[in-house]
Amino acid sequence: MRTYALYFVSRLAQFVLVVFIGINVAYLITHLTPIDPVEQAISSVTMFGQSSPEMVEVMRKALRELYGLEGSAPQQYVTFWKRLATGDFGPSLSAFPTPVSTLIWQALPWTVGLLVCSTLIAWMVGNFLGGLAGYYRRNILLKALGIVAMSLQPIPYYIVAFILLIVFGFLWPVLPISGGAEMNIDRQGFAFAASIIQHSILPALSLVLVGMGAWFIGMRSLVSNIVTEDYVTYAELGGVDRRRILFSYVMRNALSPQVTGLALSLGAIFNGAIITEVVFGYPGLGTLLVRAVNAGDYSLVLGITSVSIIAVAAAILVIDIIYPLLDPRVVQG
Amino acid sequence: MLKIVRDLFRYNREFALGTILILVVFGFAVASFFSPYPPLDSYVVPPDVPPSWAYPFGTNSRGQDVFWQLTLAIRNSLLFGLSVALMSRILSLLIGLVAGYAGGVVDRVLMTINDTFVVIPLFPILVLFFFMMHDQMSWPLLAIAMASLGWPYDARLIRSVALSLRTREFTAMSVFSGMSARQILVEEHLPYVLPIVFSTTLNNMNWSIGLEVTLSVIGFTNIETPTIGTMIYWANQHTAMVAGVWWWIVFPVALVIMAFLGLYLLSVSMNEYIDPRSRLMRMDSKV
Amino acid sequence: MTGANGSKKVMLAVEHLRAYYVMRYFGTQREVRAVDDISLEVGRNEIYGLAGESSSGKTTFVKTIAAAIRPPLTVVGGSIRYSFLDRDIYRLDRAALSSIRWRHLSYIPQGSMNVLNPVRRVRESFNDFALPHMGLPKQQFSNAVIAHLERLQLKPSVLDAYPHELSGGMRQRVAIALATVCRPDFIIADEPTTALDVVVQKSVLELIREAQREIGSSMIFVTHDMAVHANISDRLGIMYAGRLVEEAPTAEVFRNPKHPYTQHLIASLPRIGDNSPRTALTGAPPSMADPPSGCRFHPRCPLAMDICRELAPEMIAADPHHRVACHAVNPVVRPGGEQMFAKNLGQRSGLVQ
Amino acid sequence: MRIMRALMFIASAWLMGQSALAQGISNLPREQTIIIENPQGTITNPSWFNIWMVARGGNSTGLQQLGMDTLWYIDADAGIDGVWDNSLAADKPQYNADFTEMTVKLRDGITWSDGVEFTADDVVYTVETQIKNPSMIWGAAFGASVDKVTAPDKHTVVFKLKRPNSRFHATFTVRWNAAWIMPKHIFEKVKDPTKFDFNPPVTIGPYKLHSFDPNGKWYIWEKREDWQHTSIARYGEPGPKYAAYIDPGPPDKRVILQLNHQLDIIHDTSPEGVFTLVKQSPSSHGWFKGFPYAHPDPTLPAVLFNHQVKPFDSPDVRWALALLIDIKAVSMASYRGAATISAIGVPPTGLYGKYYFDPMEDWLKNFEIDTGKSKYKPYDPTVGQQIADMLRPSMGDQIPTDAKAIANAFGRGWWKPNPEAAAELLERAGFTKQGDQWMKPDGTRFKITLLVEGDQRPVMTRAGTMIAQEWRQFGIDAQTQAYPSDFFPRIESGDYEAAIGWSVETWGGHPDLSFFLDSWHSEFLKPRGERQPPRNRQRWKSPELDKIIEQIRTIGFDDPKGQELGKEYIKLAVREMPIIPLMSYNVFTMMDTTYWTGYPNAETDPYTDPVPNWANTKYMFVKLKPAKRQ
Repeated sequence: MRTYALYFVSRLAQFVLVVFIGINVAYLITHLTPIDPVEQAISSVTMFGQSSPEMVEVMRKALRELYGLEGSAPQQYVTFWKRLATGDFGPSLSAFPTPVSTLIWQALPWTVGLLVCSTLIAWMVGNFLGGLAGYYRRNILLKALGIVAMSLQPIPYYIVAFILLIVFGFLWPVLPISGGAEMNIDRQGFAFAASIIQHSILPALSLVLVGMGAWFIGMRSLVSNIVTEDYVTYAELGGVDRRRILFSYVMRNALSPQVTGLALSLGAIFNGAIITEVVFGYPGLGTLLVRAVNAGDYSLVLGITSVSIIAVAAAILVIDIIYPLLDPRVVQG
Repeated sequence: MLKIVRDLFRYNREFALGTILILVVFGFAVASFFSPYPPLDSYVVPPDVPPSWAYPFGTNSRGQDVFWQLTLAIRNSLLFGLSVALMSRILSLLIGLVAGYAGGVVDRVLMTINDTFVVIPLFPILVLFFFMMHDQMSWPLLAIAMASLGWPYDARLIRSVALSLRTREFTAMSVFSGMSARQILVEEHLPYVLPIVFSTTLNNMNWSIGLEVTLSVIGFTNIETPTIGTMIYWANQHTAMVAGVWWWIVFPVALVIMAFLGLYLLSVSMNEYIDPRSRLMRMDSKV
Repeated sequence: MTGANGSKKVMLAVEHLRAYYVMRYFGTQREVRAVDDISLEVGRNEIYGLAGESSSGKTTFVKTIAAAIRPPLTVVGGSIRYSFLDRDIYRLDRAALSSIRWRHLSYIPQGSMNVLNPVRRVRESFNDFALPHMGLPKQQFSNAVIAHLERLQLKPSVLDAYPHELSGGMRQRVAIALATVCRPDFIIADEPTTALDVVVQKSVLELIREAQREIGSSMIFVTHDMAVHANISDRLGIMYAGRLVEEAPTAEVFRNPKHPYTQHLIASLPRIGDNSPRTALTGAPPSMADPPSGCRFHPRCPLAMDICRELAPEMIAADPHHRVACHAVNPVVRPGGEQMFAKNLGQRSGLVQ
Repeated sequence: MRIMRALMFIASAWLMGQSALAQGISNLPREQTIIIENPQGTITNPSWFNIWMVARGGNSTGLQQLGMDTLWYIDADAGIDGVWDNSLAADKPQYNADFTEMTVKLRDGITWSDGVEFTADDVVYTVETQIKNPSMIWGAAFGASVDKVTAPDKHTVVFKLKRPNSRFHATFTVRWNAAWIMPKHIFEKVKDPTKFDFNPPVTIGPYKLHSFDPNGKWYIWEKREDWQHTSIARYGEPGPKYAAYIDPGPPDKRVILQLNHQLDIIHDTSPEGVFTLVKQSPSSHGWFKGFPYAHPDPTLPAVLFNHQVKPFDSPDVRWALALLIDIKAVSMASYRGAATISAIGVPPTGLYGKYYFDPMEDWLKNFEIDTGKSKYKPYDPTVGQQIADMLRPSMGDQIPTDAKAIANAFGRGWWKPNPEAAAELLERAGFTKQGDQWMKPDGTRFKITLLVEGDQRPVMTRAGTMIAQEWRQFGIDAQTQAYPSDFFPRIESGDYEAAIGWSVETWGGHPDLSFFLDSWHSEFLKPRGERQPPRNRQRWKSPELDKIIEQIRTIGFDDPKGQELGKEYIKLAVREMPIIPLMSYNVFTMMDTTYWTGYPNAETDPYTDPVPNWANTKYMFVKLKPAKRQ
């Protein structure tokens, strides 16, 4: 138990460190931007409508006050961390005075839903098929699958998403290519769920296709190594049921590195989700981020970046913490 | 050396296919030097002409020859990938070797930083970077930014090799013979990790080209430099797909997929050559 | 070929077994002749020891007779007959093989960390290995396992441990218990004591002996350690470079080794009160991918003759229970009619006092 | 087996998609619903309806088109009943003699969507509240000009102004938008009107909010049962029972949606997308039935120069750069020919052909530039005709042949490319040519960085790319640079040399130019390094111009002298070339007649600007009729 506590503490320290460094990088970069949200706001008014020069001056002063952009740089930094400690990122500048956290909460369920489902599907299906392919190396179907996985694996999310968009949105337009659910649908009940699933097929598929390839290949090579391990040979000599060997001996042992792999690649998977959202106009953090960047809303940009860093780091922390259940050796090592 | 390449080519299908793909892609890049048109000019040929003998890949809605535009784009993309890969290799080599050789506190500190970089989601950071730089966002700057984010995975790999080298006898010998740490790292350890560096270079190129395409397509790079990403960007701006100018999209996408596949296959076969264990696996499957 | 223990019932008869590693890579085909023309028999209730340096082909031989043959290992020729089988074991299909395992043929592995699934508790290993073969309801099976463990003086609590929580000796004992719980007819023990320290080794050996006597099974016991063989084996076969070079009852081998290689092995054993320097063999064991012509020992043999380079010697029974493959021991009739005898071998080689 | 089941699941999901069709609206009768693109895209702050706060929520989500109303509207095109429309006001504004007081009579019988009557108090409240809160959109404008606002009776409002202002009513006159009237009975209940989200909005327009997407992708409005108590009722009942303003995604997705008849009005897309629509969907049409389809908005995209950066302070240099532009190539590159070109400083849209272009034509033909070495007449009146001729082989019947139709669609003349004259002008400005390259008077290379907006405004970006290319071919080191998100603030900060943007916007239907011109007075000019208030983005300083502006200030809005002064401005701008006018801002608004008919069009019924983010599009709703369904 003491060893587990030690392990837990070291993981927690890593989590805190990652979050701290990450958010500081994000803070630094957002505060170096030349974009002035006040000018952005004024520009949005004067772009179409009337604009007397005197009025702009007055408005500029008023907005500066309203946005609370006064104060020295160190003061602002301290305020930021104080606020953050209470889960507050301050008001959004492009959607003033709505708090950034409100906007993020609106978008987060979509991203998390899409991400969790597609990551789990990709991970499970990829590992399962990869495990089979590593164990039954001569199966033609699995070999073919390996070639497909190998060709998909190096292609970036964007290209895969883009091809899916063209194929299923344009050449054979059978799937929705934007939005998270049908418009004006009753936001409860089966129809709503079905609509969400239907709208998430393409974004999820692009994530699954790319992700699955990597898991497939990783698992296949892991399994081909594990097959030569003594305990597998021994189990075979022991006439242990072949399915039992495959699942309880081979796959079960290959799983632990794949779980570690999952933790390590969560950041990359998150990138993929953002890109996919942008391509499919999915209402999540990714589209929110792009809009925030284009609106020069740096408090929103900073909020989204911080949340994504915290979310990814937290997911990794959770995986690390439950990892000893999968592989009892970890805590001792 | 030549024999190895020949044998690889003959008996390793991945290597053969990868080489062919990369040669094709590379051929395109080289062809860009013979382009009859200035790269930035538009309306030099009639717009929207489908592929024909005169314009093998057709012309786009900006009045550019897709073939020649593509040669330039792939050259820039490859160059971009290569510079990111080279710069990040230097970082990962430095950090990996030092961490592995020094061990102890240095190792722990470096690896903690390393692991932090592994888990930070890069895409928002790169978008932030664009947010900061905006119109000063140029090709070399993006390359530097990506290089400074693209090293940690491979630094860890190199460290693990360096760690094993440290315990080997020749390291102890070198220490006794009075070589400095720098000398040992450069003269003794570097040659061992170079093959790994080579194969990770290929993977890193894939990674950086892919990210560049993605950033460009969303408009978060300098759209003036022709790359595969900006080509797709401009095609999207002209709604090429719905306008039926499919050749403006299909050819760049196909070529960049060839590049991705080629680089990937080469790195896989390279790994196999380096790591006898996976070579053994192959024997396994062949018999 | 006549069995060495012709009077007893033969449990395992191996004839002219050849098992090679066949590899094709980068266009060249390579063969490693790990087991090259081996014949031997093991009788009921007998412990047959197999000795030899590492990479002499012992492990490959064991894998082959245990039918743990996976590419690139290939049986090129010969036969392996068990008394409980009507054909060569390596010709059985998976299901048939599975049905004889543990009931008839079981295996004690080399005692390394990795023989038990690291992520499963010991109890689950017993369930996986033995439960399907015992044909008992779960509760009865569990009782049987506990009874068996107690017989071998193991605490039933090991069942709830993970392998990494057990010491090396304990893991080995568990492996022995696991291999014997179904009371198999034939046990293959592959270096079961090698990884253990001497004190533990002794008790583990006793345990094996105990278990073997208790269930009355036959056993092939493989180790490079001659001292262990002296303790446990009834009969001993010596392997060198993929071939059997000598075979005799253990005492006979130690008392009267005939093959120069065996003589070297025996001579290099430490003896109390003997401080004379040990002579080492010159050269290294041969590569089995490219073995020496003729007798594979000839490059290192102090008695090497011309014929040794040309012709591989056959296993010939010099005594009724003692077979040797050496031109120096067994004269060869050449086409020219010349006979050669090795006289006063011991004195000439200076190996045996 | 599991794989098979998964495959079957995916297949069935596809079928589901096929039956439901992509991007549908559920629970609404499609034939009673019009679906319109909201060009603001996804609204970051969807539940914010307080349109009086700066840049908070969406405004072209239907809110300002269907939910808001104010005193007057000026149409960018012909208007249903003339260009001017008294909306909430019963009559035109009444000024006193020295323009220090404006009296407004309001309509009777108008109610808010919650049944409360609209009165003069609402107007007074609107002005007073915003003066108190200068961070509200019109707060500063009211604060600067209004001394006092009173309501002598329920239907009269009197504004006392701080100083003479003959254009004060413009604040309440919709051109795209204007100061919207606030519901006093709602806002007076909240503590801080700047923090009030106004959700759900109480509307005074003919529609009320039905529902909206918490993620900001769509808004659905429903026709008020008491629509007769709104100002538009004078023209009849609005056709659609429901109006959905949606974010359809990037240009190609918009085209796909309209091809599937799931988007009745596209706000804007690429020229290529429009060609596809026209080819594949007989029910889709634009403002012009044929080429160039697009609606010319009364905005004048131009090459803007920063006059505070050398050498762009020199009219010679600016004229030289203008003479290097082949407008035909620019028209092709940007709009694929579907541009309406303009040589002078007003957009060639609405009724401006009649007001300015036709009367100026002779003057332009005779206009001469003197390079010091020789004299040229740079105006080529046939350029519009040439563009039409150029397009005719590929577009055939789509291209009009009638000279007047061509002038309306493609514009009239422009400056003939004249590298010789350009060289002479540059030489006079002290430039020299070394080899292929032009050198500035200080001996360094003549470099121009032309700022463009990138994918925020692709067509303009394409124009800029072409112009830079033409300059390059002449030996000037010109490059475009995309700056997508912060474009106009950057230009107003003065941190640019040249840009493709605009500083001229007009009423479209009304000849008065003060809408943009007043802000060009040098009294508002900021020194270099300080932020220039809109719209003198080129920082042009001209005493002659100041005189014209001052004269305009003293005459009434409808005074015919205004048009004469406007022509004076145009002549001055031609001589000085402060910006190089290019074309009108053509918006490819495409309308699908599958469910609705009665959209405005250039040829037969130009009653309003169809570009759907214009608040003026509310007039379209009373003209829309359900299509006869086969």
